[in-house]
Amino acid sequence: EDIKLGVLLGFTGPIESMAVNMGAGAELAIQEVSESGALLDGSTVTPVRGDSTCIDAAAATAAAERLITSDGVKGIVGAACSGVTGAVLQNVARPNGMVMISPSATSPALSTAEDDGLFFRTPPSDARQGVVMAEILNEKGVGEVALTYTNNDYGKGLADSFQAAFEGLGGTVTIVAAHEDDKADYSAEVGALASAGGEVLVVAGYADRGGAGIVRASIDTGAFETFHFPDGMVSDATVEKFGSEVDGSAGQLPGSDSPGAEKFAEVVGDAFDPTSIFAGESYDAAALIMLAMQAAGSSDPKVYKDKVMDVANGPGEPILPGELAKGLEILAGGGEIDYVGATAVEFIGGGESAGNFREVVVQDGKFETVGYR
Amino acid sequence: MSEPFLIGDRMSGGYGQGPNILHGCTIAVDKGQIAVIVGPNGAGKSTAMKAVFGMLDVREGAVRLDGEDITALTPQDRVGKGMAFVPQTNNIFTSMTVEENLEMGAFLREDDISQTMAQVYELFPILKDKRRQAAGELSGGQRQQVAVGRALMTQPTVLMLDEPTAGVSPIVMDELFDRIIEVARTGISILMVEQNARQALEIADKGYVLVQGRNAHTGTGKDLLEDPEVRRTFLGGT
Amino acid sequence: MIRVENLHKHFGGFHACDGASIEIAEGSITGLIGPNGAGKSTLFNVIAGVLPPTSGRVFMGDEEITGLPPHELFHKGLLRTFQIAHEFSSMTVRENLMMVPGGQSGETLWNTWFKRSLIAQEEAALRKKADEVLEFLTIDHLAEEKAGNLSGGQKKLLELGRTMMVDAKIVFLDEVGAGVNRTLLRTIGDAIIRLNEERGYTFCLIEHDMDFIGRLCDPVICMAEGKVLATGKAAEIMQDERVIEAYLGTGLKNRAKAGAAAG
Amino acid sequence: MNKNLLLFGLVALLYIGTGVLQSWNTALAIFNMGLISAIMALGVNIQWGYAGLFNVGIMGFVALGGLATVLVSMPPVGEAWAAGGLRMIAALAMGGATVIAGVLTYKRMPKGRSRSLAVLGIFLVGFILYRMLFDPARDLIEAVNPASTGYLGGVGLPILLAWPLGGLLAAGAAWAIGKTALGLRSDYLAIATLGIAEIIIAVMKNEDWMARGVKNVVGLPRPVPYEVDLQVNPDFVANATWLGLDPATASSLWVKLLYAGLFAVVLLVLIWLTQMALNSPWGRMMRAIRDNETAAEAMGKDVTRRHLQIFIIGSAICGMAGAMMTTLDGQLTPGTYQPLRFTFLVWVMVIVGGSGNNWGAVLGGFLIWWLWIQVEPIGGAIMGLLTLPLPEGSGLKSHLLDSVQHVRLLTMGVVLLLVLRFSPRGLIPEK
Amino acid sequence: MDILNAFVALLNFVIIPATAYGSQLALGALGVTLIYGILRFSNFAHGDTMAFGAMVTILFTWAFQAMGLSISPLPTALLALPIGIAFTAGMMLLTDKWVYRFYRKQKAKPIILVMVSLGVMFVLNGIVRVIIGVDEQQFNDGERFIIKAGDFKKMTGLDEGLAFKTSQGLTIIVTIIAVIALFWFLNRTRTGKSMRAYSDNEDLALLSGINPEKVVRVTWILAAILATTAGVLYGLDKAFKPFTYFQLLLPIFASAIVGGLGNPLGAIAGGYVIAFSEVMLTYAWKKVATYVLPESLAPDGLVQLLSTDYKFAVSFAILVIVLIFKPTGLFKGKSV
Ligand SMILES: Nc1ncnc2c1ncn2[C@@H]1O[C@H](COP(=O)(O)OP(=O)(O)OP(=O)(O)O)[C@@H](O)[C@H]1O
Ligand SMILES: Nc1ncnc2c1ncn2[C@@H]1O[C@H](COP(=O)(O)OP(=O)(O)OP(=O)(O)O)[C@@H](O)[C@H]1O
Ligand SMILES: [Mg+2]
Ligand SMILES: [Mg+2]
Repeated sequence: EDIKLGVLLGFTGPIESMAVNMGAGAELAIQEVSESGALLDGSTVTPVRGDSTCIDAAAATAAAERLITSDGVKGIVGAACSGVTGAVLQNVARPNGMVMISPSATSPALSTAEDDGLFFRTPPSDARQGVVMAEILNEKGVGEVALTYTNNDYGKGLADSFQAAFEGLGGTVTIVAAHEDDKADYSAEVGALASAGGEVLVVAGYADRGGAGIVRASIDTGAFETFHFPDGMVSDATVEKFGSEVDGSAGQLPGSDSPGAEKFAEVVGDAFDPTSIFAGESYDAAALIMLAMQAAGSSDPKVYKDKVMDVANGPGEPILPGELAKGLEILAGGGEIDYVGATAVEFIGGGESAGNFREVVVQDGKFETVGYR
Repeated sequence: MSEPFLIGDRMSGGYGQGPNILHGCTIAVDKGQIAVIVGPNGAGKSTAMKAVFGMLDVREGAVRLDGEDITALTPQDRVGKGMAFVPQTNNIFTSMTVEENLEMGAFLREDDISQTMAQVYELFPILKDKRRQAAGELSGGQRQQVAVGRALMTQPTVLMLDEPTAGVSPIVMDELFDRIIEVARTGISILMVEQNARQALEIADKGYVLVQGRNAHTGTGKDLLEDPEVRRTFLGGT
Repeated sequence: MIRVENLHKHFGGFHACDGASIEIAEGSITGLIGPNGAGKSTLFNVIAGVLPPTSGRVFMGDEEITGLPPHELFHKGLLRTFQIAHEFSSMTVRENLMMVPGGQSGETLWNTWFKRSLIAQEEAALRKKADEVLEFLTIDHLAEEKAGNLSGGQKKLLELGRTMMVDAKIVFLDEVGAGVNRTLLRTIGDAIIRLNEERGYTFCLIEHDMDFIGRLCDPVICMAEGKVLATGKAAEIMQDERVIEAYLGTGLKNRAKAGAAAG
Repeated sequence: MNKNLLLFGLVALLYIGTGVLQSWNTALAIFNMGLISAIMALGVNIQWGYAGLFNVGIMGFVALGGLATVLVSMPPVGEAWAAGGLRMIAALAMGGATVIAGVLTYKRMPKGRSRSLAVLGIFLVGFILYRMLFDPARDLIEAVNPASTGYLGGVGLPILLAWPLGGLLAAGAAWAIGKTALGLRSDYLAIATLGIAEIIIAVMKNEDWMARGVKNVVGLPRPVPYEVDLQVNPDFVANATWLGLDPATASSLWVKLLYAGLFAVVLLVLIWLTQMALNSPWGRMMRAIRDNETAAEAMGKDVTRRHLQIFIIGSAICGMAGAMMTTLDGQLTPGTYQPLRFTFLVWVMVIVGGSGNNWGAVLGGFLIWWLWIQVEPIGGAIMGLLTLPLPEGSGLKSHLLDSVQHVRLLTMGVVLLLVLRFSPRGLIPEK
Repeated sequence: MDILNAFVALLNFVIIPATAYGSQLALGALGVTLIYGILRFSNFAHGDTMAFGAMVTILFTWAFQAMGLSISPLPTALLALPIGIAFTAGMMLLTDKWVYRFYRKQKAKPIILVMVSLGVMFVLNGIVRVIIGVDEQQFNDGERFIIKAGDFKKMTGLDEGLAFKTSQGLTIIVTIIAVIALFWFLNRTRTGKSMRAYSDNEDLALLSGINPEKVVRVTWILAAILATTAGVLYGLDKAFKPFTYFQLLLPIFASAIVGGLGNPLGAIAGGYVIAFSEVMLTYAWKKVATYVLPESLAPDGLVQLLSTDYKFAVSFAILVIVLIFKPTGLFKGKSV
């Protein structure tokens, strides 16, 4: 059988630069499985890309509609961006009984969306990260921060939960300033942030979009020297751009002390940047779909949807990136696996990632892991 | 008799794909002479002028300048050959100043234009006062003066004017006619359409009456003025 | 009928109208002459509500109409034509005329949906009227032509035609004659006189053709440099030294003409 | 007319082809948005084609329509109302009163410095008072379970009511905008409307208390049944099997058909209304105004009022289409409102279809929307063909194939240029 | 001292960034305004033309960097700029030949040309992304700062730093030169006047012997120069990313229009209006107020008129207000 998998990401539009590596990540997993020949008696898997545009719900639903009803995909990696993900889920996936595993839709609102057990996501909800971030800063003894967030569901959700948690711990948020991504200039935001002041600037944005613009302008004008980066900012793009200029800054991103991330980097080689945001999540999303198929012995989404949780969580043999063939074989033999993957996937109720976080600091222009929580 | 300096010979043509407006009409002017075209509204006077200037497809007939067939030339090329034209409408650059309008008239001239400019200002003193003003802000008659001035700046060999005196006051009109005679005396051919037909025919060496795209009457200015039928039907006389 | 009191209109530092006061008597055909740039069109535009005056007041009857927008003036019976023709160029000549009358029931959206037959009736009447006007102006063969394709003079005729579509009280004509064939102009002159006598229209017209002015107008107002220079009967005005100096000139032809018209 | 029928036939073929070659579900999904696009195009055509108003703020009106669906159909959030609802209403009333007082003062007082000062003072004091009431109310409301509510909710009425109300909301906004900005012409009006649309979006994105802002409102009620419900309905399943369809496909086809029916009714009614209006003295008057405002004004037509009228009607239609679209999406996502997609694409529809002609606009809506969706596979196919001669595994080939998504917009551009090349006045030009 | 600190803070966070940003907008708006002024349509492809020009320049900058060419302390990109301009000009002339000329001959309405430029925008958009990708690209080198914030503090002993970047300085200087040059060119030179004449009344321009094709060519070349320069300077100051260049289109148009379309001086005024209104109206005046006011009066809150969420809304609101009082922009622009 030739199984088709939809890769529905924002290839054009605002997150087009992130989507490149996300697509590559998902397709890497697909290729790995396909080449192993271990899936469902030697089935091959082919990716079919669809453009979710990130912002145009109608275009995204149309693309999803095409993937499912015309290309006949058996599962969808996607969508990217919580807004269109919700629309695709309600208008296409649920009616057609299609499994969707999103590698990047982190909005807390999706936790409660009705999904008939079809929707999963590999990154944790932003609500959780906000709490973790507050704890990290609090433990470092930071009492006063300025906060800027990218004005979308990700940024806003994260900012909300962080502010609540941080203030709950006795900290002060001097200012909460939204920024729009990909705009021409961020002087206004930096001006306001600088005026409000704070020991650290928390940048809940993206490394190659508005977040970077804010950091750049902050450093240049001397407004802030230390930053705190949530997952959207912890990527090679940040250190490439700022190097040791942001030494001493810290951050966290989903991840656990499992060797998954390292292994993922190894598997990727230099095909693309393995640390770029949501690339690992995309790999995991694709892998999970195929593993669940194997576990259910069927590529029918209505059947294998119930197996996604099983393969993602223990008990069983931990499976790292590059070991998908091994996982498939164990499953074929009736064994159990605990998929760890690039991002230490662990699903909790509602089909979303439990949220293990890796804490990092910037040293000598590089992100160094300092712990996990 | 040798051929006139400029002749639109048995021209037929119309706008775009539309029907013919001109039906074999002939218009000519000799060196240093003044030819005047008169006729009812919509007769095709302006169309004939445009045909001579190449702004219209001449489907039959030919336009010849100094013996050379220029039917196929673009208006630009005709400007290069020393022809100048003042259209009936849209005949100034409204967003440019009066002085710039005049300068654009002399666009192709390489020599010093200040003297000609001075002459134009002398002819139309009001323009001198308004030379830094945008031409679009002028009164109707003043615009007309700018348009004629612009054409004079060209120092052409043939000057074509479509109703140059429409809307100008009597005093200026007299000046203008005087000036046209003067210009003609320097050897420039003048072809003009006029509704102030009596004055115009008085100074004309040659007159054409066009009706429905055809030559209805042709003769010297005097002949036409004296022709009672022409007087009654076209010149508003009684 | 119309009274303009001490009107000033300044463009930047330039005083296009500089304290002009005129009066147009009901039932008259008043002529307005003056050199180019005297401020005649500006005066018209202020009266017609196109330009706001810098200062001064305009009355229609006893009612002050200073600064009223043109469409309100239209409904008060004040119509005007433009010196530079303002036709609706992408519409046919007939449509140009048919759109003029105000208060057509078909101009209300509701009626266009639910009162089709009423509209059809009105349209038929309008069409007839428009065709009569076109015939009068000798451009009936152009009824279906796009107005933008008319010749310069034909556009002028169309301008005039529009004023004939409704019952006006006062009509301002800004150089209807410029570019119009003199024979036709005579006919237009006759029409103006007829409208004046039969329908009681008041006219105010700007013209540079002294024959025309002399034949139609009484009184004649001469403006210069934004002020009224002289007022009086056509013949008097044309003999007035100041008018001759500023406007008519001493060119033989005009002298002769002015004399002929006066005589 | 024959040529026009042919064109409609060709576009119909595009959709049918999609149905046959891809799937009927895809075709219908595109068709439904095509219907909505056609309505939007109709709204824009009224403004531009009839009156020459260059409105580039369509996005804002569409978004307002979307907002209406939330306000109409979502259940009220009791806790949030209890927390700060009344206070919020007081704040809004305060804001409204300030604006009215300011405008009235401006109109009543004679021109001069004292007027400027008075107006400025009123706005300043009003703004401070407003913020004093508003800020705490907002904080209270937004604090109520921010991850899933944090807003006041709607009034819980059937969502179909949101369509006319969306139109009304857009009409109200258009009235306010028209009153201030319609004095502007051409590109100046364009940028003003564009700016106002951005302001509307900014408000919708940032005022979480109203409709959750960028956090989106999901799970809007529907006017049609849910597919999953149909799939478990034995009658429906029986009917589907009788037709030889599997229940999942049948259910989503059926739902789409129901939507299509609803949308088509709206579109047809609108077409009838607009056609009647256009072919009447009203339409003639609008054309005259578009042609030459000065002359129309001198002929007794109240240009300002007519412009306002048409601006409101066109915007209301766009607002209605926006409400329909949000209903179809099932969620309000303020982040999706981008000028390129919601303003310029609609403009492309109108111009390619033929401005000034309602049928043209409708045709443009269907055609361009189909393209917008289908350029993705088309672009991919083209790229595949182009790279065919390149050696397998060459760097250039893989680079090009990786960039295939960007060929989407490129294809769109090329097709747009081609269509405009062969019918520069639009496919069905104005007569 | 406190006054000085307040002033420096204001300078550092408001005046310098806004001036630089305003200049960037102005430079872009100049191109838009030029095309509008001469060819009479709003060119939506301008943002992507900037991206195209910047892309070519970047590719050559990288080549030069690899070859070791440099003009330190100035960025190498300046060396590659002429090449970028040449390519862009060539591209635009070709576009004109293949696309725009047809509609010009037809005397198509401006709105058609606007839609056509939208089509060109899509195509350029695709080309740029296919060639250089969608990622952000860095290509600046040379000395980044004229004054660094830290150095300034040390030098003056003030609490507040002042930073002035080379790219900011370059942008401001280039913009001023460009505006003056363009203004002079259009109003004083023969070619410039013929271009204005052409835009005013095409038929009459023909009658004056002006060659329309030449006018159009010159216009596109000038637009290419402006677009490429604007694109490169913006990229040097911030970073190059195709999507951002598309987003730039909006503020650029806003600048050109609020200044008055077709007028170079308007473009620069518009750029500053937009930039300053964005930066000033959402600025939190707390810091400045704390310096200036006596301690007892120092504010608790941020003293911010509106939060930065409303940055664009505010700048657009300003724009609308300006237009209400000056319906064709600050400098009496054209309108078709
Ligand atoms: N918008 C404007 N800006 C500046 N000056 C203007 C403007 N409009 C008119 N003027 C000036 O006002 C003066 C009066 O113009 P107006 O059009 O009223 O003259 P007119 O008496 O009608 O002349 P004509 O007989 O030539 O039509 C002219 O000198 C003209 O240059
Ligand atoms: N651009 C055009 N397209 C189509 N027909 C036109 C166009 N311009 C003029 N015509 C028609 O051609 C005929 C002759 O027009 P033309 O302008 O030559 O008249 P004219 O003799 O100059 O009249 P006038 O004295 O009124 O200026 C008219 O019937 C007019 O309707
Ligand atoms: Mg003529
Ligand atoms: Mg006048």
